[in-house]
Amino acid sequence: MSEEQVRSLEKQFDERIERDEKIEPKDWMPEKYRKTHIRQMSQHAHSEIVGMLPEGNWITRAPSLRRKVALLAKVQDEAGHGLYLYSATETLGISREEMYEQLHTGKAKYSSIFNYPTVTWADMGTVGWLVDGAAIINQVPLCSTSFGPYARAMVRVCKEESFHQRQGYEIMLKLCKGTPEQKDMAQDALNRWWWPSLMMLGPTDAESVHTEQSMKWKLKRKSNDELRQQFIDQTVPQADILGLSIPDKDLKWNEERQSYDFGEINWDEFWQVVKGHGPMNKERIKARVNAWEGGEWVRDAAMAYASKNQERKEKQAV
Amino acid sequence: MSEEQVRSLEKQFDERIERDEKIEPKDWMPEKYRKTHIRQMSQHAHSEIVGMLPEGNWITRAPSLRRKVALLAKVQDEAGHGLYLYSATETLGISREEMYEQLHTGKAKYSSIFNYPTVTWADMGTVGWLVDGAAIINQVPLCSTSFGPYARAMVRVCKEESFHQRQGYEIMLKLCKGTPEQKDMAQDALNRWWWPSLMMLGPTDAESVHTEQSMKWKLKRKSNDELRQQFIDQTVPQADILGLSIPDKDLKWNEERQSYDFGEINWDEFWQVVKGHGPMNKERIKARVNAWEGGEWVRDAAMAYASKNQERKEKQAV
Amino acid sequence: MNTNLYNYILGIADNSLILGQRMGELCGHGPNLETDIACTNISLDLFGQVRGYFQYAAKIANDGRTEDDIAMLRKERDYLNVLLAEQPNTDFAYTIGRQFLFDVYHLLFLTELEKSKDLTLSAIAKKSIKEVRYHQRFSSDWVKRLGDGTEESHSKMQQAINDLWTYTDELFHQTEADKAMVEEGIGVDVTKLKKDYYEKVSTILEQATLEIPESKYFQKGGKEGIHTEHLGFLLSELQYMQRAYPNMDW
Amino acid sequence: MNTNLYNYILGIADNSLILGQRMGELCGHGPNLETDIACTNISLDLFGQVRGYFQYAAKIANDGRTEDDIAMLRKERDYLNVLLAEQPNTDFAYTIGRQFLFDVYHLLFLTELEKSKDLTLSAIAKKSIKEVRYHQRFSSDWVKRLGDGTEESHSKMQQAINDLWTYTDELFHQTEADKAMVEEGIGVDVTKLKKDYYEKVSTILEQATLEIPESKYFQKGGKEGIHTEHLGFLLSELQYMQRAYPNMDW
Repeated sequence: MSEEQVRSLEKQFDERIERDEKIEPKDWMPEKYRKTHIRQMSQHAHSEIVGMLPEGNWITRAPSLRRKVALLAKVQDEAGHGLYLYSATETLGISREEMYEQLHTGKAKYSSIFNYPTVTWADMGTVGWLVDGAAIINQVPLCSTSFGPYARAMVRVCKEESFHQRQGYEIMLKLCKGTPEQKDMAQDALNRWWWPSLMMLGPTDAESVHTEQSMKWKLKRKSNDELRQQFIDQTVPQADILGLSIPDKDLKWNEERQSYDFGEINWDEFWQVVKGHGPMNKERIKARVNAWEGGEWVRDAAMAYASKNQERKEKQAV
Repeated sequence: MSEEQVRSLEKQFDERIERDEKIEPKDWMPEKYRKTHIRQMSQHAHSEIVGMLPEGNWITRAPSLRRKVALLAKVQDEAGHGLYLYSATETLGISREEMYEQLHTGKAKYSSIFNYPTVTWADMGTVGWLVDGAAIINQVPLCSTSFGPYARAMVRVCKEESFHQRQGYEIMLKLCKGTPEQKDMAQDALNRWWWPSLMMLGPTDAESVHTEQSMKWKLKRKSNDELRQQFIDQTVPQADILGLSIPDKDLKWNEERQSYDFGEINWDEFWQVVKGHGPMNKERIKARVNAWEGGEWVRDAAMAYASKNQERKEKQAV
Repeated sequence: MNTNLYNYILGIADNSLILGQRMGELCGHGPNLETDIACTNISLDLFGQVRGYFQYAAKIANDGRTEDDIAMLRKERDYLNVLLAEQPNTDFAYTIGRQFLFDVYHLLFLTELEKSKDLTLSAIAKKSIKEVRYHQRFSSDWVKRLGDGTEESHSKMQQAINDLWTYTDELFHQTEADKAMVEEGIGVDVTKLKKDYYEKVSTILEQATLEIPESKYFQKGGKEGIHTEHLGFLLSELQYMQRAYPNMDW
Repeated sequence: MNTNLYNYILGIADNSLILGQRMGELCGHGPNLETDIACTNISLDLFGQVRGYFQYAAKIANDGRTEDDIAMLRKERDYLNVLLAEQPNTDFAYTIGRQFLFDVYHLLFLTELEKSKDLTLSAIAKKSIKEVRYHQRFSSDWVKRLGDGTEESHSKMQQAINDLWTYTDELFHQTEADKAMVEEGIGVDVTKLKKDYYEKVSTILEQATLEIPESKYFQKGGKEGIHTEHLGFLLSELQYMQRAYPNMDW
């Protein structure tokens, strides 16, 4: 293709996006669009899969049958999200195996929040309330992103996520209405998860790359700092209802901005975790690699069986 | 060697045993003596090692620090017994690896009592009280058996075993003086371990093989049934002190015999367990095989290191 | 309270409770995403059934205990599940084998329980049958895939079936509570399921190119609360929160 | 009560408690009989020390709690051991690596603690030093054997050291209780042990032909009761009996 032709295609492509038309897998797309989407969508899928681990950690120890059932259902949903996000990404010409390979070798990232340990039951509350809460803020705009399969996947994901968030908040409510010990547990979990949740919305705008291009492709509608502010403004009143204190002495309502001012985020910690040195990075990847490598013989068996079955059918057909 | 020479050696050998002299590893001995001792001593060593497992099962869950320390010490003693019983057996010209091989493939036996599960803490009491109790009855006569290394090992073993037995009995005492729940736990454990303990003293004399020869070699001083009667007569009054009932409706004092009559033993169960089909046979062997196979790389490393070190020393010496 | 009915319900519910707990352990660690989802789903179904049974048991006991108290605050000797249910997730072949050997029984059992005079049990059974039919399809399919897959998977699947086989006979033992409930037209006569069970299991194993174990020796005890050494560890996790934080709502 | 002293003792004792528990898990499963005995022995020594510390802590708390209550009835967030101690027995190289990285610290620490103004702590330290010297010899020897053994053992040992290294820095963090106790001449200033520690560790690693990890990133949190996900499971076993059968004598 001549350079001119490419430019013309690019122009049409940009216009389609401008008009809010969806890009579908078979449509022509710039290589950079494809790559960016593979990166972001697979990262998103990985986050769902790795995100199963911190919550999976409490399944066997859930304090009541009702909570156990809800937790199982939630983690199962996450696996489901992973599944259709991987499928959506595969439409861009990358296999699930390649994506796993990238995850296992550290080439692909996942949401760094999942590198924190879930140390008490209350963490099941904060993960739902804060982590899913921040995720929704990140994800709702993606329901109208330009790439069709991603947008459609996100519609489904967001619906379930908001259910999960309510479920997490309800765990917190119950704890906060419970014994002093339970309320302490809730406060302690908030103390540990608050700052990582703020970091979840990404580096400050000053340090954020890809933003402009992502805005154009509707992969992003607001800047990280805007999203973070939105999260804080939404979450602080929820904490008030719970009777919990946000662990930030600089947090206060700014009448003029009609928004909360808040303290300095420890970006060193953020980058340390992103670079693979958070409390649970190694464990998370190890768990995924162990599951994958330990399951190889199972997948091999399934393939062998399928091809034997195929042969049998073909023989019968002859 | 001529047949006549052999007969003469055998005669001298029998006379030495008759005179209560100890046979030492370097002494001439009949092949059958060697083989019988290898069989019995390695079986004894295996019993110590496999016997670590049912008690090891409760180390992480011992109810108090004092009990945890005592249990660790006890299991460590058993490992120690295994160690010097293996060493004593090695003097007869078999390697520890060969003995393990026999254990792992089911060629060598171990005391079948260890094929029952330890399901509650009270089992730590009954194992000490009954199982070590029965073991002592089996073993005390061995302190004066004819093969020197075995006899000397048994002196040490018996001393420690009787300490273990007291320790087990003390666990029972504490439970029986405790809450009704604790006393129930003790009674339940007695119910489960009583019959297997009686079986531990071996098949009835009618079905017992090797006995006559073993008597001559002082590997055995009393018949299984005599030992069993001794165990029962000694144990019933101990149960009375605990306030526990022996789970045998036919058990009663026989004034004439000055001994307890007791009910029918379920020998089908005994043979099922001996043949490898007890509740825990597979698990026990699996645990030993896993430890051994999983530890192969460690043992290889130790050997490699030792030979490197040896080479280094030799080089320095040059 | 009707002790026989109470114990009868516990016997049924504990199977689902303990097996559900075992399946829950795997969540996030399956050989691929699809099996991970399926195993979690089985766990979810089983715990759903458990809630139904224990809510009913709590009603019968009528002593202030809740479904959670009954599920999580008994002692190890008071759990009445069959030994099969508590066997560990040694590898995926064991997980599948355990599930398969239980599912076939479970479906036969529920099909009979649906006919119970006890309307609550009948209703739970009716709802559960649909779920368990899916479980059985899943586990049977995987027994076939692994049995008739590669050499390695065949040998692992055979090993698992051989080891787990010893726990199948217990499924058909009758406890005192069983007998009393059969008499009243409430319970299922499990002895009558045995023939169908081994036929169904054998058919699948044959399709999976696996040998049907011939052992005459079986283990039992779970129904009387005498378990393998695995159960205690499972319970220490299951009960942890209820034990460490007693009398609280969650 | 003297809260700082109480917390200070807990910080010391919890290390031995949790590490002792980990070593106890291995009992009967070692790579050979000699190491099995040695690991059990280390566990035994550590629990012996634990008893000394907790009996003293119980005396200071003076609120009716026993050594067992303190050892087994706290919540997960109240255990103050370093993260290193709770790391699992992934394989024998991890077990040895964890032991080695702790032993070197432990010996340096106890040598200083023996000089404490607090005579009880000094006495426990004195008694423990002999034991820990043996532990260090055992673990160092095995680090060398595995590091300088076969290719496989070298790679496993290196992997274990790399993974565990991240938990070493925490050993030298000071808590509030630490600082207060140092001030009073009771506690050990752990920051001063750091240099000797890394020198000693490096010497052994070099002898073991292992590379000294260069990571600048370390994990901490244990001393503030924020643990890895491993601890909760360890505690569910450790506490099981005390939780399930409260207020009983054993």
